[in-house]
Amino acid sequence: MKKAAFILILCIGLLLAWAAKDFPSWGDPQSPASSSPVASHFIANTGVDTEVPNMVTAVLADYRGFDTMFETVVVFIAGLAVFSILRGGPKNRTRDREFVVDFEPDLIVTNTVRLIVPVIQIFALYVLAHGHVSPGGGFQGGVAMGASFILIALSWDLKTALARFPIERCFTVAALGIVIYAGIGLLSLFLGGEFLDYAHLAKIFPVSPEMARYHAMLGVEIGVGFTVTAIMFALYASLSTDGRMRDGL
Amino acid sequence: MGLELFNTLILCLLVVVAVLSLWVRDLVVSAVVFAIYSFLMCLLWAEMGAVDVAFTEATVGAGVSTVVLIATVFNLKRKAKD
Amino acid sequence: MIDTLASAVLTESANSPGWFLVHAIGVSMGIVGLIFFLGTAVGVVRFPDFYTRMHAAGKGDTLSTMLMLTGFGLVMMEDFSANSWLLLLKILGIVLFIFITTPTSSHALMRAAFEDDEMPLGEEDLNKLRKRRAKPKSK
Amino acid sequence: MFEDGSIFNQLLVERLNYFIYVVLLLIGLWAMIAKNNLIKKLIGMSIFQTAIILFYVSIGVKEGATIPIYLPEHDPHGSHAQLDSNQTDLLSHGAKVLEASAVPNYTNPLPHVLMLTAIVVGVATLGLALSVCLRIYRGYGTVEEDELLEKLEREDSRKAGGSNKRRPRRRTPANKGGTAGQSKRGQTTEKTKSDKPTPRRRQASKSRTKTNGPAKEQPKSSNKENDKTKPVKRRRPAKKPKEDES
Repeated sequence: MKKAAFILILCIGLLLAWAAKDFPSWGDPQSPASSSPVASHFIANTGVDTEVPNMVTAVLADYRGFDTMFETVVVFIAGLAVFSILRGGPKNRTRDREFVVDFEPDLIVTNTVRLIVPVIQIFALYVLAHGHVSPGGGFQGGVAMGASFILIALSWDLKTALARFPIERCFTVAALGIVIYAGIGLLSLFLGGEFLDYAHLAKIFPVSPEMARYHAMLGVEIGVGFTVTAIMFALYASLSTDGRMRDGL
Repeated sequence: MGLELFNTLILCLLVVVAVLSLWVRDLVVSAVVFAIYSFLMCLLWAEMGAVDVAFTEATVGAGVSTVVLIATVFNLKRKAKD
Repeated sequence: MIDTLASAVLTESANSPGWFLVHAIGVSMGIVGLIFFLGTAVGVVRFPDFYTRMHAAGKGDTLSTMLMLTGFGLVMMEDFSANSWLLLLKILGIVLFIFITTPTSSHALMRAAFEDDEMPLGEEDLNKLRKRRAKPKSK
Repeated sequence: MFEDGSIFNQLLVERLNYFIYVVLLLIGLWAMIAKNNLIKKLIGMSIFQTAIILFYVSIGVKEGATIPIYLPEHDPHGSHAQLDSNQTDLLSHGAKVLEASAVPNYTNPLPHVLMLTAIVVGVATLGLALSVCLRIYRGYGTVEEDELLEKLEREDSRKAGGSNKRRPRRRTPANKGGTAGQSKRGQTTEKTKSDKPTPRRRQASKSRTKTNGPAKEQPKSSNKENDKTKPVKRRRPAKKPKEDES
């Protein structure tokens, strides 16, 4: 088995290296991917269309908004699947754990966490809201926000973190994020445009169509942030307790 | 030239770390080495100009996925056979 | 390599001679931080047991990271405009964050080892270790 | 060896990113095929994924280009320029499309966008795969592939062929407990007493030998004789859990 795998991989490697010889050399501005009209259009027109300086955010939330919406749905469904896979099954689990965690929360660690968790959460909100002009956005801010709850669970106990953010509320918040995202898309659909065509939101808000796209992107990122926050914490809570939601790491 | 040297160094280190994370028998060590791998990837992308991807990798790859891996190994056997 | 670095700093700060001192302090802080970091790395490899290793890692890591970041902030200062001050403030925020979190993480690691009944090496263990290390050399 | 046009120059100097992408992809693929442990396979899957992301991001790099965020002089919104100095005319003049000569100054943002979502979806799928691993471990007690295949084969042969020994016997106590009703806990009848403890004792002994095997936990496993009732982990709840963030 291993020998067969090795030979197979050697063959694939030779093929791929042979193909890699024909790639454009590294950093070539005239390579097909870089000189394609789509990428050039994004670079040239993002500022005029949406007034967002960060092109990645603009392409992510506006031009390719449909893609991002269903990526968010994928994250949501994955979290839901992890929860429901681990929840059921035989009630008597005889397998013992390898690790025995046997001490109470440490004073120094809990006090430090008490100090830095608000900072982390404010930073996560900053990353989410400032993603238009600097690196960042819904995914990064959401993951940082979820990490703050994971930090609470690691330093105290899973019960403490679940008291703040119960697992049912996790999925409510995650679904709420998708509803926000799809709701903004549907709103622009009802206002006469197409789905996720934010420029038509200018008909009900007192801004120009470009600024309407700018602010709708912020709303969309907030939806993504909700979903990712909740799902990251739900992933951790499910996996660390084997679905029992107690006796966690 | 300086950046190219940096690039080359990180790329060579990436292969070493990837092999190491599969070589180690202890799964916790494997997860931690995988976090190092993710962090090197994050450096590489920051150097290539993909700042958003670097940020995402720093939060997701080096942060959450390590925690998730260790939380899973916590419920499994720690030693792997190979 | 240090020559090129110093010459780069010199040529850059020749345009604004008042900043030479600040840049020199920044670069020297960075170099001192790198030396401390080298000490950390050597200590982690060379020390015999977990506690001494964590001692090297925790102290050197905190100090060298703080020194390097502060030096970086000083080098990046170009004038007294709002942008420069903002950048310095952000870097000092990171320094403060590291100053709080790194000792805590090394404390948590130490405590986990202590709860796991990891014992520090005593005098006899060290002697044994020395003997075991000396043997292959004599052969 | 490294002169222009040779294969070494083409692969290892000019296209080192692509070469390393191939190497990482092969490492990941090899781990997915040949590694025995399922967690190792998943780490290999993640390496495979990052290799593909490396390929995509390497495509978008341009020599001498900056990150895909508008420089202040190109920024139509002017938020950066406003901080820099007090030129307010940037705000007043109308937005205009970036001219074609300035386009190569920026890295291609399209691969970044594709890969940014791929990373987050990657961690979600990694979590899903890990949960399946946990479920496998709960059912079969192992995540090693060869042991798993062995157990599956044994179960298949038992299910298909002759002696249906273990599964029915394991199931009968539960059925009897269900049908015989409430006498399960109070007075144990003769049948259940003879029938019931056997599987449970066997399971308990199996688990005990398994956990005491690694011999690292010898001091702690002394009180594991009655761990049916006690949870494995005893960690006191936090002192004041409510006061933290208020």
